[in-house]
Amino acid sequence: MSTVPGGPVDRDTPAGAIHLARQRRAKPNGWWGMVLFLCSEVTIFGTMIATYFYLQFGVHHWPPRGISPEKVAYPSIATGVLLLTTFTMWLAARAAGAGARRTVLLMISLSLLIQGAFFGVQVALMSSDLSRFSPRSTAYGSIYYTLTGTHDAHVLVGCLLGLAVLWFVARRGLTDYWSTATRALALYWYVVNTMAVFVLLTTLSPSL
Amino acid sequence: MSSDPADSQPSQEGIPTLPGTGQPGTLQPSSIDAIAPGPRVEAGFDPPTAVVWFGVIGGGIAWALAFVAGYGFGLAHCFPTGTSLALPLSAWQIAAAAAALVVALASIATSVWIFLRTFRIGDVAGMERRGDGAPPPAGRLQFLAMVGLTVNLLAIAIIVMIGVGAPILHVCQQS
Amino acid sequence: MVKPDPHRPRRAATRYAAAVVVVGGAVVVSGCGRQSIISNKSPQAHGITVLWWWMLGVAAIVFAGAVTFMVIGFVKRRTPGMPIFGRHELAAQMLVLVFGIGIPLAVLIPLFGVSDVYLVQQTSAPLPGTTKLTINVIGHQWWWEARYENGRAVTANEIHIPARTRVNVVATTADVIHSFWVPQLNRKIDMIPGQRNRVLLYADHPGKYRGQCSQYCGLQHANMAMYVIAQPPAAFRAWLKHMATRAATPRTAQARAGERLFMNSQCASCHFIGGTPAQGTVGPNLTHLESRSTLAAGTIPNTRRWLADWIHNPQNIKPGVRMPDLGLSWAEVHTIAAYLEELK
Amino acid sequence: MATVIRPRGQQYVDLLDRVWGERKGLVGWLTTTDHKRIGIMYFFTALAFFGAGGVEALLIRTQLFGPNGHVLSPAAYDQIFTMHGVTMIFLFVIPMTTGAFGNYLLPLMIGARDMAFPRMNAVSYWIYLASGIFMYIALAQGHAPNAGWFDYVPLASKTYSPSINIDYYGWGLIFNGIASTATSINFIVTIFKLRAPGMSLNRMPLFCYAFLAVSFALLFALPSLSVAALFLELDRQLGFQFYTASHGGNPLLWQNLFWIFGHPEVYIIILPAFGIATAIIPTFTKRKMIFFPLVALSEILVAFLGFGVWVHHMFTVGYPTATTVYFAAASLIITIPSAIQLFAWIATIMSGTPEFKTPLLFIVGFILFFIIGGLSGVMLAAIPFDQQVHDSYFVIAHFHFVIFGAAVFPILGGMYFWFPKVTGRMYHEGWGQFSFWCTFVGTLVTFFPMHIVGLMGMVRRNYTYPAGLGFSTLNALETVGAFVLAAGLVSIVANLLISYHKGAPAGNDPWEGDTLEWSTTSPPPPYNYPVIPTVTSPYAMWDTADRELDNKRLERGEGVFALGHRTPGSTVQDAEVDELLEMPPHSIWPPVTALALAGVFVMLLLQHYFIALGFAAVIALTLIGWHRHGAQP
Repeated sequence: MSTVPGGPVDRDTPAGAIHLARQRRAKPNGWWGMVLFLCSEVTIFGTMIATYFYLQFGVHHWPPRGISPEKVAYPSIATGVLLLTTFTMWLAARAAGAGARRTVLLMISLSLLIQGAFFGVQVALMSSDLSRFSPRSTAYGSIYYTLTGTHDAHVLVGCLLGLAVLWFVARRGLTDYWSTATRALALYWYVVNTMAVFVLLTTLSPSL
Repeated sequence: MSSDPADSQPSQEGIPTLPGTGQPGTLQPSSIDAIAPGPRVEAGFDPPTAVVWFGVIGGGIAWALAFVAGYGFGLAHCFPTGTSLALPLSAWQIAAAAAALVVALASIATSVWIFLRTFRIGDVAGMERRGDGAPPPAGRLQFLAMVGLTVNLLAIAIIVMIGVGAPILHVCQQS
Repeated sequence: MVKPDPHRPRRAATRYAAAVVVVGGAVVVSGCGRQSIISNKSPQAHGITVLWWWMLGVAAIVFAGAVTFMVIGFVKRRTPGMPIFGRHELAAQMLVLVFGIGIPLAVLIPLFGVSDVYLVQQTSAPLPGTTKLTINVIGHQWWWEARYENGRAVTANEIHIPARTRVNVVATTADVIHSFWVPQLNRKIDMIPGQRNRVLLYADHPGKYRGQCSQYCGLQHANMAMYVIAQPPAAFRAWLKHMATRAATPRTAQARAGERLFMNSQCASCHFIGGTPAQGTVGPNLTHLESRSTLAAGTIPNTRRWLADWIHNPQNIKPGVRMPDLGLSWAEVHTIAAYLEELK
Repeated sequence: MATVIRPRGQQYVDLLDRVWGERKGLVGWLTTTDHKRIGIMYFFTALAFFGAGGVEALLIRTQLFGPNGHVLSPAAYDQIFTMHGVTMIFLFVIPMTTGAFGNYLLPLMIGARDMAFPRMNAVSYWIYLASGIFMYIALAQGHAPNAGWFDYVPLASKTYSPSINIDYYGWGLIFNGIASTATSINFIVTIFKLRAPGMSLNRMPLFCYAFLAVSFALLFALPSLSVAALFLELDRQLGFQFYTASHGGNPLLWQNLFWIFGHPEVYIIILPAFGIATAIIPTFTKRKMIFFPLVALSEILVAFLGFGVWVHHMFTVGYPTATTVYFAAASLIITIPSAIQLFAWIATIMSGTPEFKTPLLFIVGFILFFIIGGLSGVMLAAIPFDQQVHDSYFVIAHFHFVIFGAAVFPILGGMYFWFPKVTGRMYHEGWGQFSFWCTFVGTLVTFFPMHIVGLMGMVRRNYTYPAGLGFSTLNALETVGAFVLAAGLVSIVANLLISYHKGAPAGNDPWEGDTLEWSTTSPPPPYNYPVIPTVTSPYAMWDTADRELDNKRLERGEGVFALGHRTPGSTVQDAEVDELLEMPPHSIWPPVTALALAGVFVMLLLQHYFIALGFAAVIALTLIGWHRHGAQP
C-alpha cells in the first residue's frame, strides 16, 4: 500500500508542481491533449500542401503566366529567424519542468518578440504579394494565399497563447497546470515552426 | 451530518474538513489517498517500446507511404499536363512497393520474434489466460505481437497486390 | 420477462435463405428491363454481368455458411453452466483464422486479379486507334448534346451508333458534373469540367437502349434520360448524312408563319436550326427535331400535343428547366409547333 | 436527518456524495461537467435529430411510392434528401455513438470518474447542439443545403447554387467538426491516461478499442473535410478559384478531399457498433470473446485502412487505372479485419451459451445485415462492377445495410442493454422482442429490394422515376417497409419511455455483465465508483475476487480519493497509477463559449467578417474566465 504522489501533494503550488514533474512516468494529460490537437493541425497543413501540388499537376503554367515566381530571399530569412524560437521555447519548457519561473517568463517573452516580428514581416510580404496577384484570379493565387494565410493565423494564435501563458505564469506562478501549459505551448511552437519550413518549401517550389 | 452511536467500528471516522465548508473532520488525507498500485509482474523480457511498436505498425505505415507515393506518381504523370518523372511510371510504382515490402518484412520479423519470446505452449485455458489479460509486460507484449503479426500479414498482401497490379495495367489508360 | 421462443432464429435463417432465393429470381426477371445491367447487349456489359453472377454465387455461400454457424450456436445454446473459458477454444480460434483470414484472402486476391486488373481493361477507355467512330457527347443541365466527328451532324438526347462497331464516346460537360450511363452497353463515365473522359460504346445488335444521367446534377437530374440507337451500318451512314443536311424548308402556310414567329421570338436566341437565322447554342439543336422520339431528354413523347404543351409551358412539365415560359398564346404555340413538325 | 445504521465505509460514500454533488435543475444541466449527464444530453439531442432524419426518409419514400410522385416538389426533394444524409451522419450517428454511448460508458468501463477534460467535453456537446440548430434553421427557412451531403462542385458553386443553402452546409460542417475533434481528443486522452490500475492495453475492454479507433479516425479525417469546406466557402463568398476548372482550379479536388474524410467516416459510423456488439455478445453468451487480440486489432485496423480506399467513390471520374488499382486493393483487403470480427462474434455465439434477449437479438440482426452489406461492399470494390452500379440504388442498398442495419441496430440493442444501468429499471422484454422483429422485417423489406432496382438501372437522387422500367412495384414495397421500420423504432422509444416510469428495479448487474460499469449502482453516482477499482483481466466483472477486494478497500478508505474531484491518472501502456488528478467542478463557461462560437459562424454565414472577429474575441475572453479557477481544462 503506497501513497500516490500528487494526492497529498498540492499541485497548485510550485513545490508540488516540481515534485510531480519529477516523479511522473507518463506525460501529463495536457501534454497529450496538445499533441493530439497538433496531429489535427498538421493534417490540415498536409491537406493544403497536397492541394497545392494537386492543382499544380492540373495546369500547364505554374505559377500562371503573368505571375512571377516568389522571391526566395525575404521569406527564407524570416522563417530562419522564426526557427530560433524553437530553441527559446525548448528552454522555456525545460525551465518549467524545473520550476524556474524567471527563465520561463524571460524565454516566452523573448520568443514572443521574435514571433511577433515574424508575423509583422509576413503581413508585409503578403500585402506586397497582393499588389502583384490576387487570390481571385487563379487557383494558384487561391491556394498560395490560403496556405500562407493559414500559417500566419497559426502564428497569431500562438502569440496570443504565449501572452496568456505569460500572464498566468506571472500571476499564478508555475503551478502544475501552468508548467504543463508552458510545455504544451512549446509543443505548439515546435509544430508551427516545422510547418513554416514546409509551407516555405511548398510556396517556393516553383522558384527552386 | 450527525454522528450516531450505531457506528462504533474501529475504522469509523468523522467527516474531514472540506475545502470551503467549515465542517469538523479527523480523516487523514494520506490514508484516504492511499491505493494499491496496479499489479505488475517484473519483466524478464521487455524490449524497447519503439521496437515493439515498429513490430505492430511498421508494415501498415510502409503500405500507407507506398500507396500515397504510387497515387501521387500516377496523378502527376497521367494528368493532362503530364509531369515527366525521368523514369517510367511503373518503375516508380514497383520501387515504392518493393521498399515498402522490405520494411513490412522487417516489421513482421520483429513481431514474430516478440511473439515467440512471450508465448508459452500450454493447455488451452492457459493460452486463453495468456491471450487476454495476462499481467504486463509479458501479456501486453504478446498481445501486441499477435496484433503485429496480423497487421503485417495483411500489409504484405496488399503491398504485393499493388506492386504487381499497378505495373501490369496500361500506363495512364483512363479507367 | 418473456422466454425467447426457441424457433425464432431458425425462422430468421429460413427467411434469409428465402430472401436470397427471391433476389436471385427477381434479378433474372429484372433482365427484361430496358435499363438493366443484367440484360447486357455488348461484350463489355456481358463481362460485368458474368462477374456479378460469380460474386453473387460466392456471396450466397458465405452468407449461408455464417447463418449455419449461428444456427448451430442456437441449437447448442442449452449447454449448462457459465463457461467463461470456452471448452473448444482452439477450434473456435482456428475457425476465426480460417474463415476470417484464410478463405477471404483466397477469394479476394483472385477477385482482384480478375476484376481490377483483367476485366477493368475491357471496360475502361478504348486505346487509341481501336475505334472506328468518335462521338462527342456533351452534358447540359438537363439534356445531352451529341456532335459527330465531322462536326456537321449534331443532335440531342438520341445518339445513333452503327451496330457491331467500336465507337469512341468523348464525354464532356457544359456546366456541372453529369454521368453518361447506358447500362446495357457499358459502364458509366462521369463528365467533369475541364476533363475529356472517354468510354467505349458497342452494341451486339441494332436496337434502342435507354440511358440516364447518373450523377446528381441539380433540379431535373431525374429527367435527364437519353437513348442510344444502334442501327445497321448502312442505315447509320444514311442517318448521319441526313443529319448533316440543313433544315427542311416549311411547306404549309401555317408552318411558314411558325418559322417567322420562331425566328422573331426568343426561341431563335437559344436554339439552332441549320440554314436559318436561328443560331443559338444554349438549347438542343432542332434542325431535325422530328427525327427524335422524345422531347426534353426523354421526359415526354415527341407528339404534336406534347410538343404544343411543352412550348406553351415547359416549366409545368419539367420544373426548373432552362427553357422559360414564353407566355405564348395557344394559337402562336400551334403555329410554331406546325413549323417544328416540318423539321424531319 | 434520521439516524441510520451505515455499513462500514459508508462515511466515505457520504463524503464523495457531498464533494461530487452537482447543482439541481436546469442550471445543473447547463453547467454540468459530469460525463454521464453530458452523455444523456447527447442522447436526447441525437434522438431528436434521428426523428427529424427519419421523417425526411419517410417523405422521400412516400414521394417514390409510385412513378411520377407529387408529394414533394423537385426543389423540396433535393433539400430533404440532402438533409437526410447530413442529419443521419453528422447529427445522429456520430453524436449518438461517440457522444452518447462513448461519453456515458467509456469512463465507467475504464474505471475512471470522468473524462480527461470534463469542461472540453461539455463544450463539445454545446457546440454540437448549436451546429445542429444552425443547420435546421436553414431547413426551417426553406434554404436547406440541396446539393447532396456529398455536395459536389461545380453544382455547389456560386454559379450553379447562388442562394445561401450551400453556405449553411459549408459553415455548418466546419462548426460541427470542431465539436467532433474536441470529443475525439478527449476520448483518446481519457483512454490513454485514466484507465483503472492494472488495465494494461491487453486488458482494455474491446468497446474501448472501438472508441479509440473511432477517435483517431475522426481526428485525422475531419481536417480534410474542414479544409474542403473552407475552400468551398472561400470560392463562394470571396470568389476564390479552387474548384473552377476554367481558372486553374479542379472540381475533382473537392471529391478527393471530401472522400478522404468521407470514407473513414463510414468506418467512424460502423466502429462504435462493433464496440457495442463486442460488449453485448460476451454478456449474453456468458463467454469471453474468441481471439481478443485479433478483435481489438480489427477495430483499429479497419479505421487505419479506411484512409486508403477513398477513390473507390470516384471510380467513374476517369482516373488512370494505374492509380485506381491502389484503392481497389485496399478496398478488398479492408474486408478481412471485418471478416475476422464477424467470425469472432459468430464463433463466440456458437461456442457459448447464448441467451436470446432483446439486446442479443439486435446484435444477431446486426450480424446478418452486416454480412449482406459487407458482401455487397466487396462487390463494389470490383472496379468494373462498381463503374456499372455506381450511383444506382444498388449502392443505396449497400450502405443502408451497413449504416442502418449494421451501425444503428447495435445502437438500438445498446439502448436496451444499458437502459437498466442508466435508469435503474428494466425494459419490457416482450415489447423489446416485438420491436426487434418489427425493425428487422422493416429494414429488410425497405432496403433489400433496392439491390434489385439498382441492378435494373434505377439511379440515385432522382425525385421521380418513369413507369415502364419495372421500378414501380419494388419501390412501393420499399415504402411499405419504411413505415413498418418506423413503427418498430417508435415502439422501441415507447417501450423505454414507459419502462422508465413503470419498469421493475434492475439492480446493479441484471445481465451478469463482464465490464466494470456493472459493478456500480444503477444509475451510477456522480463519482462513478466509491473506490477506484483495480483490474486483472478484460472481463473485470467476472473476476469476482477483485471486486470483493474493492469492497474491502472501501471499508479501509483506500482509493476513494474523497478530498476533492479526484481520479487517478495512470501510465499509457500498462496503466500503473502515476498521479492523482484534480477534476474541475461544474462550470458555466462551456455553454457560453459555444454560444460565442455560434455567433462567429452565423456572422461568417452572413458575411459580416468583422463582427465574426468580434465574437472570436469574446471566445478568447471566455477562455480567460475559463481559467480563472485554474483547474484542468
